Amino acid sequence: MTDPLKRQQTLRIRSNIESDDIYKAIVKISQQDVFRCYQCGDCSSGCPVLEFMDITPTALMKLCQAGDWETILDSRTIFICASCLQCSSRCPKGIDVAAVVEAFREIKLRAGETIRRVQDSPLNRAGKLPPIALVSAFRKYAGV
Amino acid sequence: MEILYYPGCTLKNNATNFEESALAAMKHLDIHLKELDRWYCCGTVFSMAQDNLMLKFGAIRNLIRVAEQEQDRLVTLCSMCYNTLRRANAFMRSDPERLRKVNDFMYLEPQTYDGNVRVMHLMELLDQDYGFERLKEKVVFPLNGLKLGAYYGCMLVRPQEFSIDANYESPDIFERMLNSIGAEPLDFLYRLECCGAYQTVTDPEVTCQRTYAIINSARRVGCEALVTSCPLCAYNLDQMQEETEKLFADFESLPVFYFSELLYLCLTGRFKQEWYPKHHVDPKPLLQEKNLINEVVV
Amino acid sequence: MPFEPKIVCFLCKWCTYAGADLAGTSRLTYQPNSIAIRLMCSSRLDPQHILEAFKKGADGVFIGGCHPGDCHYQNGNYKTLRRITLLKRMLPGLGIEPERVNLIWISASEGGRFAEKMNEFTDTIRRLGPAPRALS
Amino acid sequence: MKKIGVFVCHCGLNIKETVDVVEVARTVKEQNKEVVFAQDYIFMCSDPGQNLIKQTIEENNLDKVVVACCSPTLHETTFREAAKEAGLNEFQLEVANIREQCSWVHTDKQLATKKAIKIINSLIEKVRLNDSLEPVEAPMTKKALVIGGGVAGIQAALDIAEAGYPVVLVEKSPSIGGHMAQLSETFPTLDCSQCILTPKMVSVAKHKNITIHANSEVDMIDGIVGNFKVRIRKKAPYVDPNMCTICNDCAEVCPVWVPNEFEEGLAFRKAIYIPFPQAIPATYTLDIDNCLGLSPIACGKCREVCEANAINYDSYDEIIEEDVGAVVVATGFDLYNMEKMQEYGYGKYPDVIDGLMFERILSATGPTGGQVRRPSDGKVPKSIVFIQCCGSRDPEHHNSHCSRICCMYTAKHAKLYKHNVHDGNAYIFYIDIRSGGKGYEEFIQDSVEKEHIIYIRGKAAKVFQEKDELVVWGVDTLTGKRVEVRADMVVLAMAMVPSQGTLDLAKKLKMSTNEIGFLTEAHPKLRPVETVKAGFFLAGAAQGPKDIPDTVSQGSAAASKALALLSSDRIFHNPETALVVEEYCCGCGICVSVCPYGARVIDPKKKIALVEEVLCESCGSCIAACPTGASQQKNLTDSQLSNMLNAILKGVS
Repeated sequence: MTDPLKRQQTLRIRSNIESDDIYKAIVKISQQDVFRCYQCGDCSSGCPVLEFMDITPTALMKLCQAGDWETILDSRTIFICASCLQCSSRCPKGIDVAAVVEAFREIKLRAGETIRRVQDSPLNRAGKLPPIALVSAFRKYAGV
Repeated sequence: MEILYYPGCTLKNNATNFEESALAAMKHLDIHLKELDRWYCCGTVFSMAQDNLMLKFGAIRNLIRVAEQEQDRLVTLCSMCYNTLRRANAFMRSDPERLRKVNDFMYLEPQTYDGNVRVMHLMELLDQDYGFERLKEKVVFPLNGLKLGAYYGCMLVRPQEFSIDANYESPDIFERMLNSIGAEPLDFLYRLECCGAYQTVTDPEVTCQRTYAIINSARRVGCEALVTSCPLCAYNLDQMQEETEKLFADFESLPVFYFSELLYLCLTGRFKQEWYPKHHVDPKPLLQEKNLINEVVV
Repeated sequence: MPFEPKIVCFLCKWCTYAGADLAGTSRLTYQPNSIAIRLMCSSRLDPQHILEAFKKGADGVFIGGCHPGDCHYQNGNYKTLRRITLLKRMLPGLGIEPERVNLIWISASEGGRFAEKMNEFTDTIRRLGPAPRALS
Repeated sequence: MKKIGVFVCHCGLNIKETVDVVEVARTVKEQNKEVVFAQDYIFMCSDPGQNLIKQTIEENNLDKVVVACCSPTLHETTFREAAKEAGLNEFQLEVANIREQCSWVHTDKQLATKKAIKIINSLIEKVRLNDSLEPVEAPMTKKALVIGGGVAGIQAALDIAEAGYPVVLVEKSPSIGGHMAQLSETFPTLDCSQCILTPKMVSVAKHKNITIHANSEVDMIDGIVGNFKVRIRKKAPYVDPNMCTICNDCAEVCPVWVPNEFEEGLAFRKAIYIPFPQAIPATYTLDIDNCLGLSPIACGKCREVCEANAINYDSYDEIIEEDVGAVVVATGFDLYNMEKMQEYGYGKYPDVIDGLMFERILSATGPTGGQVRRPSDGKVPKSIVFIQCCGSRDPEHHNSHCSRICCMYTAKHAKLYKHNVHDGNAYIFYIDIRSGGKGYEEFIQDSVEKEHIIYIRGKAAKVFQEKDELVVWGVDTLTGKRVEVRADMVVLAMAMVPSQGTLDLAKKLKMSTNEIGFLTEAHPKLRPVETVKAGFFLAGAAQGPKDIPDTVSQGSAAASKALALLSSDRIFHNPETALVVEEYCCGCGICVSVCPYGARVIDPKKKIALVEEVLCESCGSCIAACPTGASQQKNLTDSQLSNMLNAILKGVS
């Protein structure tokens, strides 16, 4: 999935994005207009878990405008987002960035794919996790 | 004053100290928190998928329980429950068609849901209904000299329209409460920053890194303990210190309290024995050092 | 023959008439049932002309003025609003549905809005059918 | 019987395609016995088209003409001029709009043709009862009012005065000069702002054609273009500028210290003060809001020490009335309130400041004497973070517009800082760099190449103070990496918003503004300094964010527009005013109460309402309000409207 040589890839730019199925799904699930984004970077600069992401939220919005779904759906970013809503509360254009990220996560989960398995959690095996963590993780990673 | 109260899952097992201390402290203030009948899971996180109503039903059913008891307010202790219930309520209210669909689906419920329940956090109730001034008068054992970091996390202040403080970028409700019980709240860099939340399940290193940063920033300004109102934050900030120590050699631990424990402490001068084991970092030395426990050893 | 609404428009020169011109310049289309009379300001319109229009066979009267606060004559549109509100209260007594009189704010830059509102109003009148001729 | 001629334009294919022009001309003639001539032509507005009108008028002795063509806003004047040349009164020609409101918006040729006929018929009915009118004439008051004494107002006032016309310059604060007087050096040439501005200020003070009213505000402007009546409220002048010798004795004894507005609160002044040494008018101002009291019991120290006897406590607010012909509005900008940027901690941290405060810190005459020192402890900052777009480009929380000058002045700030503190580090958080002016792009590139200023592309998230350091969080979106800078000082490039004075004036004078309050020009491209209010011109940042070169250009542009107006001896006015049919008027005075211009008055002798034609703007409000029908509008009487309705609704019931 991640290129071990870390080469830069070519951006996929889809034409007629309005008629693209994934684009429509993103709009339907998130109810957000990704074309409002003007790439100011405020979402990334406030993001508490940016260091763990492979693409920044700002880049994600750009990829969204281009229609490069493959890169987004393969990214770690969509599962690293902790929905703290810092990006959504600061976005100067009022885009709920976290909802857009959630939409991609939903698309993956609804297709039955997930890269994380809650039951494999090292802490869960130790029986320490509080229900609040488990339920949240199930909802975010298994879509239940 | 009697008001309906929603405990939520974690207060009934990992965070019993949170619930017990809150109920006991409120009793001292003549506030009776009446547990909601037949409550169940609120869903913990509010799903932002706008096209899937199913994910909000958990929260809605709880709100129907409130309406059933002819009440229009519901108090929560847990920040996450507060956020999820309040947002689910607003989500439904904002669209009559959505409301109709939900009621249609839940036709077996004895009552239709109209979206008129006000979800409040206990801190809001104390501020708006009870008043921190009045709380201050009730304090018998003020927590003088205790330097605390009020950790809001995310769910009390975001999204901005559901923030418990209108000033969501620099709220002060938590600090005002700590002030009224005699403690000294200190402003620290990470007080509004996420703890990593549910990342702790699959990516504990994320939360460890957050815990490291949050606790260090609090230490840097001189905090002697952190205070929180969310059992998930408490888990990540307190229990996860064990893992954090393994990852960061220079990490120094810091006790973490639920705000209700401190309320109980200032009203009674006591900290119940059974709450200590619920803490990973033992708060006892700190409380003793500050002379805050007035326990009579029998 | 199917019913074709007859609509008279009274448009203020500065905003709505210019907006109607813009609808033309932008080549938007709307139904050809209306004919406009250009006024300096919507406040020139005496309610008696509205009644007269109905008397003479109009099925609907469309009045266009500047948005609140934008009146070229400071507050003419507010005067119009008051006059039309009173007139509308009177209309049922004369057997005329108040919906047949439509006062709307359209600025010089809202060509699209003009075409849209004109079509909406024409459809409303089409649905209501011919105006009763109680006045004639 | 009147003779009416009708001309139907094809407008190439624009009308002809959808409207059967031949059929229209034929039918119109058939339906109206007064129409003695009706013809279609390919382009009425062309020279041959206009000649056709002129010829026909002369040959057929036409009394009245209707031209069916495009919207009257486009060619009404053209055709009326043509009619005038043929000896017809211009008001005997009307334009029927069969293009914008017929051929262009409909597709069915039959229906469009029918509609065109009705439109023309309605205008025939109107023109039938039109009177021949002559424009209302009034003399021109050859004097201008300039509101606002910043560089825009200064430039406009000087240009008008140089052309030989008297100018009244009204300034709200004690001195002219505006924000430009506060600046240290100006981009991209880095010349000292005060050095280039003060000579201009002195010229204003010395100019025989300019009267300055400082500490004054415009209360009201009545009247119309060419003849405005202005009411100016001048705050009580406790110090006589002619007697004051600017010795500073009064300020020395004054016991009151308050933050100095000119220094953006970074320094203090007394309650009797001169805002800055080069202030114009060169005199002290007594700040009555902060003065301990004017009676000798309360204080009275300043009057005691004033050897020139310039201080007079028995002074009151004055109302000054002026008659002017044109008005230039140059009320300028303010910086957006930083307290609204909670995440950047303004108000909480003394070392988070805005651009104007930093200008004062950089200024040689500023509170630190040109040494860059931070406000909290006077320490020389070893690193400064500059954050651009604070409050700009953020429609969700603040303002949607780009403030235009921040990219440039931030680069300037960083440069000047590096010149001042050689081993200092400057970091600029930016979203985009907008450097479109002459020499601007070179200036920005130079700041990176020569000064090694670090540009970080991304909006900063948060500023937080830890001990005596400010932590700034951000991201560099170009590398995708998180950024954390620890700095000694943070300078926020706050948005430029209309000044409070601009907002107040717009409200008082009913000038149109955009949603945030910048004054609106008559046309964004072709009439950039005019407004829809005839006789009002705009200059400077009150119209939108601008840098100094643009502000000065606009000041000159507004002056030239005002001069064009002032240079005519008489002003002509639309004669389609209200009129009174005296025998119907009962003198109830309703017309007087609805008229927004004071053009309707009751004749005390006849006890009936009159029309002051010079003041009447022809809105027609009073006509609709008249209960007896005594008030009428010239060339749009109730009978004309009634006949037009007949024409439109003919054959319906």
